[in-house]
Amino acid sequence: MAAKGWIEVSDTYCKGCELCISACPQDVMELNMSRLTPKGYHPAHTFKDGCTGCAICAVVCPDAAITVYREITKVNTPVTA
Amino acid sequence: MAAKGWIEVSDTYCKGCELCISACPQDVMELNMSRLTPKGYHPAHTFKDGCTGCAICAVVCPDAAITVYREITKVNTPVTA
Amino acid sequence: MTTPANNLVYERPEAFTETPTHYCPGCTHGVAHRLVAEVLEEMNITDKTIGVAPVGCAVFAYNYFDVDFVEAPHGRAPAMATGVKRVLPDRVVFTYQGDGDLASIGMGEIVHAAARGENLTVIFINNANFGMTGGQMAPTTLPGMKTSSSQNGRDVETQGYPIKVSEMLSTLEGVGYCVRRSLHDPKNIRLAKKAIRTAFETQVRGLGFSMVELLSTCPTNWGMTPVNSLKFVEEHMIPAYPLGDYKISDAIKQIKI
Amino acid sequence: MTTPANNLVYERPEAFTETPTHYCPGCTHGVAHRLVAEVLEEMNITDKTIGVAPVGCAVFAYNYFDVDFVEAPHGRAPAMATGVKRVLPDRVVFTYQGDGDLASIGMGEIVHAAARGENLTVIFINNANFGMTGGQMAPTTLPGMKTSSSQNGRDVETQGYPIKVSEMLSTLEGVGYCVRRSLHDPKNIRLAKKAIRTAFETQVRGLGFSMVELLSTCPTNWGMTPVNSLKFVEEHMIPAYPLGDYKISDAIKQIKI
Amino acid sequence: MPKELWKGNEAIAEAAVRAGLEAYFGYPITPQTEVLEYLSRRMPELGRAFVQAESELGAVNMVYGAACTGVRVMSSSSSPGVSLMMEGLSYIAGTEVPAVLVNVMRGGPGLGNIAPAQSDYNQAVHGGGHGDYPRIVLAPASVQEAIDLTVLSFDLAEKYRMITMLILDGAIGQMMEPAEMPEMKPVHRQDFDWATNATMGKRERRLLTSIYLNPLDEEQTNLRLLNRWKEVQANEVRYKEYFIDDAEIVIVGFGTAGRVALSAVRTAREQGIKVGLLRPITVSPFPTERLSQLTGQARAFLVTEMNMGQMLDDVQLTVRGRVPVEFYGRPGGVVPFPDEILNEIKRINSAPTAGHTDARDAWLTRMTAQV
Amino acid sequence: MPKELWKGNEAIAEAAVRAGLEAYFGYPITPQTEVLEYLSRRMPELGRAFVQAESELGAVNMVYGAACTGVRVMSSSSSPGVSLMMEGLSYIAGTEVPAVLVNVMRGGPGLGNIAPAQSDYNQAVHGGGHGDYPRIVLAPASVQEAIDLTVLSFDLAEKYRMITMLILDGAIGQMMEPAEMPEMKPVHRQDFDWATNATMGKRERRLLTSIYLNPLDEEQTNLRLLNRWKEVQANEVRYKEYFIDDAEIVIVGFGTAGRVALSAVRTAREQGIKVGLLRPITVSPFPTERLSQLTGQARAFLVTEMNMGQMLDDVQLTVRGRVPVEFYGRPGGVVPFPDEILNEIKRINSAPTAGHTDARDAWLTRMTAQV
Amino acid sequence: MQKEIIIAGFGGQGVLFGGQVLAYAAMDTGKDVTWIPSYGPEMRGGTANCTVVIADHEIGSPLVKNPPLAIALNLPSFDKYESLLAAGGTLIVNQSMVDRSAQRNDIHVIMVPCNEIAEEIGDKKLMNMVAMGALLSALPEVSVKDVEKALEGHLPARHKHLLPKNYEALKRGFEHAQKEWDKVPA
Amino acid sequence: MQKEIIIAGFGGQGVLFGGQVLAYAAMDTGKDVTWIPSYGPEMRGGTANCTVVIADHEIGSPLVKNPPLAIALNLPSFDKYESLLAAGGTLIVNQSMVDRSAQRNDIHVIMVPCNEIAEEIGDKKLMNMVAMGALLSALPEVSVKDVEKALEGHLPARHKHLLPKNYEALKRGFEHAQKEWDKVPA
Ligand SMILES: Cc1ncc(C[n+]2csc(CCOP(=O)(O)OP(=O)(O)O)c2C)c(N)n1
Ligand SMILES: Cc1ncc(C[n+]2csc(CCOP(=O)(O)OP(=O)(O)O)c2C)c(N)n1
Ligand code: SF4
Ligand code: SF4
Ligand code: SF4
Ligand code: SF4
Ligand code: SF4
Ligand code: SF4
Ligand SMILES: [Mg+2]
Ligand SMILES: [Mg+2]
Repeated sequence: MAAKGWIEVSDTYCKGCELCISACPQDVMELNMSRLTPKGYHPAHTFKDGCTGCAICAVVCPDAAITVYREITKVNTPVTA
Repeated sequence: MAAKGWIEVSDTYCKGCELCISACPQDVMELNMSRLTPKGYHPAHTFKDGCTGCAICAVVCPDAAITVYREITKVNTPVTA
Repeated sequence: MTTPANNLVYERPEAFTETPTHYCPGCTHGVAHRLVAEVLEEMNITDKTIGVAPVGCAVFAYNYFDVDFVEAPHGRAPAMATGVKRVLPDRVVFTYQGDGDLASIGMGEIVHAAARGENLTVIFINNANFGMTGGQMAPTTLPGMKTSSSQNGRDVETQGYPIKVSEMLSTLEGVGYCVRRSLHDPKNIRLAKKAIRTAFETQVRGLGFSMVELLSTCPTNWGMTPVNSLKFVEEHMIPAYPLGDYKISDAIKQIKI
Repeated sequence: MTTPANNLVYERPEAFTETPTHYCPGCTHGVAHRLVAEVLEEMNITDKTIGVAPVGCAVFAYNYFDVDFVEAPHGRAPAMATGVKRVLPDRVVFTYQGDGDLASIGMGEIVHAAARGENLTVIFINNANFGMTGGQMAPTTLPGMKTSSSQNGRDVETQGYPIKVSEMLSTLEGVGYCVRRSLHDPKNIRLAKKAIRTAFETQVRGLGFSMVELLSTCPTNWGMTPVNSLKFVEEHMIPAYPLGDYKISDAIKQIKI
Repeated sequence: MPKELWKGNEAIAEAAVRAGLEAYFGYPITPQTEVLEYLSRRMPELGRAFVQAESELGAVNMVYGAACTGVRVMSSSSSPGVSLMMEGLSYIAGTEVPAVLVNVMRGGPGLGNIAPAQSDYNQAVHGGGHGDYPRIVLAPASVQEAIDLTVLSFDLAEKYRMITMLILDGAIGQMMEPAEMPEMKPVHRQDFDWATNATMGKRERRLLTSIYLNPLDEEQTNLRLLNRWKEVQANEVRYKEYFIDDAEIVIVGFGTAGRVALSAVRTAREQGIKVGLLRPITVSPFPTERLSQLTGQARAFLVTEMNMGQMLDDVQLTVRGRVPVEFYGRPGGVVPFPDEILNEIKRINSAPTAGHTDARDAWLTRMTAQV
Repeated sequence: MPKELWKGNEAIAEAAVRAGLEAYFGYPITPQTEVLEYLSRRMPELGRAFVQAESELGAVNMVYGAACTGVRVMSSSSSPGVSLMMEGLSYIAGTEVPAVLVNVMRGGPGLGNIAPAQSDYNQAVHGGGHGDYPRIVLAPASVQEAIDLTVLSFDLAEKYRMITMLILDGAIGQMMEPAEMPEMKPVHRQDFDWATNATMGKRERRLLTSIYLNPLDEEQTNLRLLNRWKEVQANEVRYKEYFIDDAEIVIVGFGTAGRVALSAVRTAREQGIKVGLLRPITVSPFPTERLSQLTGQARAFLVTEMNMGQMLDDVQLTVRGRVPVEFYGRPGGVVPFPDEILNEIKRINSAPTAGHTDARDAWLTRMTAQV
Repeated sequence: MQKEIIIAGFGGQGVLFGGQVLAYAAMDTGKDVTWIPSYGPEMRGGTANCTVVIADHEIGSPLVKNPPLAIALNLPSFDKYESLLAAGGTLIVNQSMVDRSAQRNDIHVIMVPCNEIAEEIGDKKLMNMVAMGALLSALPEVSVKDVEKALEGHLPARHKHLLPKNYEALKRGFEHAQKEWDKVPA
Repeated sequence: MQKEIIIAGFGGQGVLFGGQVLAYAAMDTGKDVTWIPSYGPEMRGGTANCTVVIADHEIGSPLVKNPPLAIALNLPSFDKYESLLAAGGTLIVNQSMVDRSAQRNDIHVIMVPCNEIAEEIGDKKLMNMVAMGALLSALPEVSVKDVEKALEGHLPARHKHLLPKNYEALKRGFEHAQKEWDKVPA
């Protein structure tokens, strides 16, 4: 099963350019037409489940607006230095 | 027999740089140490026979100081256009 | 939503300030900025870096990086960077320049900084036009491309041919590292970042002049959506400006990142 | 000595004025001048030629050719020539520039004239120093070569590497013809003349930017006799600046001279 | 021709075309870019030369080259770009070829901003390039004037073989006003006896250069230029007066600062203050004579500029302490509003100044206190 | 230190080194080249930065970059080269970083010649780059003064965060005179609180820029610079006087023109003429106050320059018509001989002028008649 | 006579063109007029405005600090020009884009739901013409007819087919404003 | 006291260095002094000259139109400075390079066969020092000893071995000039 992830899109930075949306391999993103950022843009958000936390959206975001998280599946894996 | 030629070195232009002298394949040139041009240079001249009129001296002369002539051996050769 | 730190996959680099950029939505100037910030942070050189901003849309670059910055006259960033680096050789100095800045008015300065092998890193944004002044033709504008000063499309007969800057600079011995990358998709963005990293490593190791040319978009002046702009890069810019490594000196080839 | 005209093998070209040059004895600027004059005369274009003189030892070039001449600011001859040629496209316009003029201060102008494919002919005299101002280092000064501003020999680490101008400009699409020749012996002088001829033919036929780089001497500032200067060209300049055809567009390859 | 709404920058471009412009060389810079953009379309359409140069340095030298052939040629830029042209301008002046340059000034120094300013007055009129050389400098205050002066600038440049500069601020470049274009003149290439356009086998060769190795020759050239300048001073002074007849306070201001002052003058007149406006159109040659006359009539002058007092010196040089000269300036890209100037008028009107030695100092003190 | 014979250009170079010059960027041009050549050897020897730039444009921007780090940095050039630096100078001024620039002036305009001239006075003092910005300009008249003012220029530049220019003519650059060098100072990098030398993790980041998008901010910057200039005017005026105490005729001349005038003054004094010399050392700030005082004492001024009357305007601006001002200039690279100035002194002494409105006009008429 | 008008809104709302049409209308009826935009990079994605001055004499300043008339097409413009308007002046506000009412009571604030009206006409872009119509209710020197003629004369050919809708928008804006005026206590 | 001296000749004749030695000698004896060359491209293969001014006060002009003292090492310099010399002045002429005699009789012209004397000493290049010696006969403010010391102090180290010959050249020039002076009618 694919990893489960989630993202946060910052209202301060997002300009609704849609680059993340078109890049997301899981097609789980869209502009949130019901909200406006303080600058007046419709920000991106995930509108359905399926985010894998692959961070591709963050890689393409020109405004470093996205923070990506992933559920930790293996806990307590010892970290080798 | 090699063609017979001769050169004229202009006092107005010659600066005694010796480039012609070192280039002349017949080694017939030298600076004329007994003469000074109006600018104060010893000009080049041919000091002995043997000039073939090959014009190599003129090709290397930086001051376009040399005029080259060659004896015409075949006269009345019809010129084809 | 509680988010244990080790859940974090990606976050805004710390080398960035908190100022939102003034770039148009979707403009890949922002991507280039982010990559530079990530590299500075990863290499742990933020503290000793001095940036040189151009005149162009990136004129305010100095607002976004958490490093000292100076702002050069249009095209003169490489000269200004030379001045900085020569007196502070242990600092990391980079210029960030557009194609009008670097390839038009600043051609003399970039060629000579490269020829001198100045230990600088140049981030060169090729977006095929003068973005800031409203989209005039740049030396890198594609043949036939319409801009506000080539309104019927660039006519190479009267307006000249595009300059392939990376290819040109790579003829210079002082250049250690010179490559062209693109910002049009995630894969290429990752490659671009690696190149930027290598460029800064080149500088840190004193291996000469390094430059990364980045194919970038200008949705506003190209009159396209951001998404279509990326397609334009892929379909039209890359064929004209092939991606690749134009010069990597032997010493730099050894660098493992 | 009576000399029937048909005995004549060589005489001073008519495209020359009667003014003796101000060049130092043995300086091959004079040879380059003579070749240009011969070509103008042979092509019968003296009447419609306009020359653009540089700032450098050739600043007085305008005194020696029997053609209209203008005198450009240091390094700006290609821009000035562009101005002339664009309003008088049926005239023949050439610049005559030294390596300080063309490759140092004038780098921006030459690259862009070439990139635009301006229909101009550039005669580029590479004598590895700034002759006129007393022999300072030029971008073309050889590594290790002593000049008045590289008194311990050019140190490539701090003073940069020589720029190979022909190689560099040949990366530009607008360039039709770009070759390097030398003036150090009769054979090479003849080849140089042929190249100059081809360059002007390129212009006359509207085939784009043409440039002939000529390796030349500066006996005065090199501190050598004229004859030894030629040897220096052969032994040191040519290995650093290989003679050759760097770019000849297909259309130009067809030209038969 | 009927009036049309023209944007200042585009009006200048079209006016130049109609005056017979044969070649334009320029580089984009706000707030001038519309000149270049307009001509990038218009010139090729007419088969005339247009090149977007690699830089202002390239542009000015292309202008120089084309000017040597005797055609009508122009460039345009804004402050930082014009600074890059200084060497070229000095060469053009030294070579005595005619050329037209438009500077749509913006806030400075350095990169500054793109807002309207008049702070390149000194560069245009006094300093600028190296060496002594005169130049004609015209300062339009409206779109119509921009058109008319563009046409005039070519005539003057050719008549006196001299650089003619138009200095305007971004406001005039960007604004639209109703204006009348001159008729389209056919291009008429004059056969100047100095132009290097190739002998074509018909004449002796010509040289155009600014080098005079012998200082005595250079001195002669300098004097020749200055003598020619005297002619310009005698023949070409232009200015416009408003409400001057009975004015006791005379405002001197050019370009936008001048027209803003006009609004203030109107209001002041409504309030019964005898104030008038002298608006120099040629800032070089400066209307010295007229100003000198007014020194007999006015009891105070007020110089208004969008800088820190540049034309001010020229006014003071003329007035020579005979009447108080006051100054009001807004530097850095700020356009004064009429009420600010009105306040100055009132101040001067109600408390006549003792006549400080330095109007700039007094203004600076007031400004510094204020902001 | 004992006196040595120093060539002006080399003396400036060595003086800069001893004042702690950390970086030099320049481009060869006669008659300044010895500065560059000297430093090309000397700076690397000391482990300091030297770059022969690709051009003056490159050089001024390298200076700009180094100046931003807070080190002592300098460039030098001659007239055409300095014209190419105008954009950069305006940026440096707008960024308020200290930098020193030497202009060894030559005959102009254009390529002109390489003979000594003073025709870049206006460029240095008034016009030059775009925008309003003050700058300090020093004019040495001897090799010793060139040394002393070079050292001073770094101090002033740093104190006021301002461009300091030395303007001298080729004669002073090329001549040798006995002079004393200052002690070699160890390089002392000051820790300016504005310098962009990387945070090194110890402080907040810094920006240095000349952009002020909001005109009101730019205006504030302009006013700040002008207020700082007032301090310079109050503290830094320097001049030298000769035979002034009882002088009825006062010559005003700087640099070589000043020292040539001194010879003439000596001879005139021998002939019983009460003439003195005021030689401005800071031409910007100009010794306005002293000159104003002298207006009470002198019955005429004679301005001597190697140009067509540039400082003349500053003198006239100060004298404000209270006493006649006369002018004698030799432009184009001609250095006047003392007897020419002596003749002027005699002319003024014997037939006191009525005080023309324009001294330049009167001079031009005389010169034109003469040659 | 001299009247100054500022039109302000987002870039893309037709602010500059609206001002030009007004300028043309004034010019065509023989008046002197100036139109001046805010310009430069701050326009990028931000707000735009232009100032139109109409007079029957040579116009001095093309800029005005406290205009007697203004159109605010969005909230930031409403915020800015409500405070700058000259006392007694009239501010036309695009009610569709603001969520507050007027704060000053020494000026006339006319609220017009420009977007809604334009959408009713069938072209969202005509919102600027609706506002213009409303403005004319406070600018007797220029009539709706004058502006219609200006549109006819200066609309680019490819947009000529939109003329009727433009007229409609002007009319609807004017009428809406008239009604608002009627509500204003005399 | 102020004395001005011009030294002129071909480039390569040691004109500039000769002037510098004189300047050093004057400086080392506590006088004020200036030395100024002609400079620039016109030097290329052409003539060179320098002006030395010696005074016991701050020197004004470093250039002089009509010098009281001059050395002409070649014919063009003789031509030029014979006419420019101040009346009553002294011109030292390198007789070896001129083929005419003096034309003015209001100046003293001292002919010195500098080349021949230098060649006798064994170094053609010392020709300038021969002329310098001759000049000193007309410049009481600077003695031969002073110049000798200046040479010792300022000749580059690698040339120090030439000092004796330099002294010899100075002496021979001075003596030759003395003899010429004796011929001059009082
Ligand atoms: C000397 C000078 N010339 C022109 C300008 C105007 N100018 C500002 S940015 C720019 C072009 C920017 O284009 P580019 O470098 O490609 O950057 P982009 O905006 O496309 O990122 C120009 C011409 C200027 N500021 N200074
Ligand atoms: C703007 C400017 N900078 C510098 C100079 C001084 N200058 C004159 S010629 C020259 C260099 C000439 O070298 P090059 O072009 O190689 O010609 P060469 O004399 O060697 O033939 C320089 C630096 C100048 N005249 N103008
Ligand atoms: S890429 Fe970034 S800025 Fe663009 S829509 Fe997505 S989150 Fe917003
Ligand atoms: S992390 Fe990956 S899957 Fe999740 S939204 Fe971003 S691109 Fe889509
Ligand atoms: S023509 Fe040939 S053989 Fe005769 S002198 Fe010249 S080089 Fe020698
Ligand atoms: S090459 Fe020419 S200039 Fe040189 S010596 Fe021979 S003839 Fe004379
Ligand atoms: S104008 Fe173009 S390059 Fe500039 S910020 Fe906008 S999209 Fe980016
Ligand atoms: S200095 Fe050099 S390049 Fe110039 S003329 Fe002399 S030898 Fe030739
Ligand atoms: Mg770009
Ligand atoms: Mg060279």
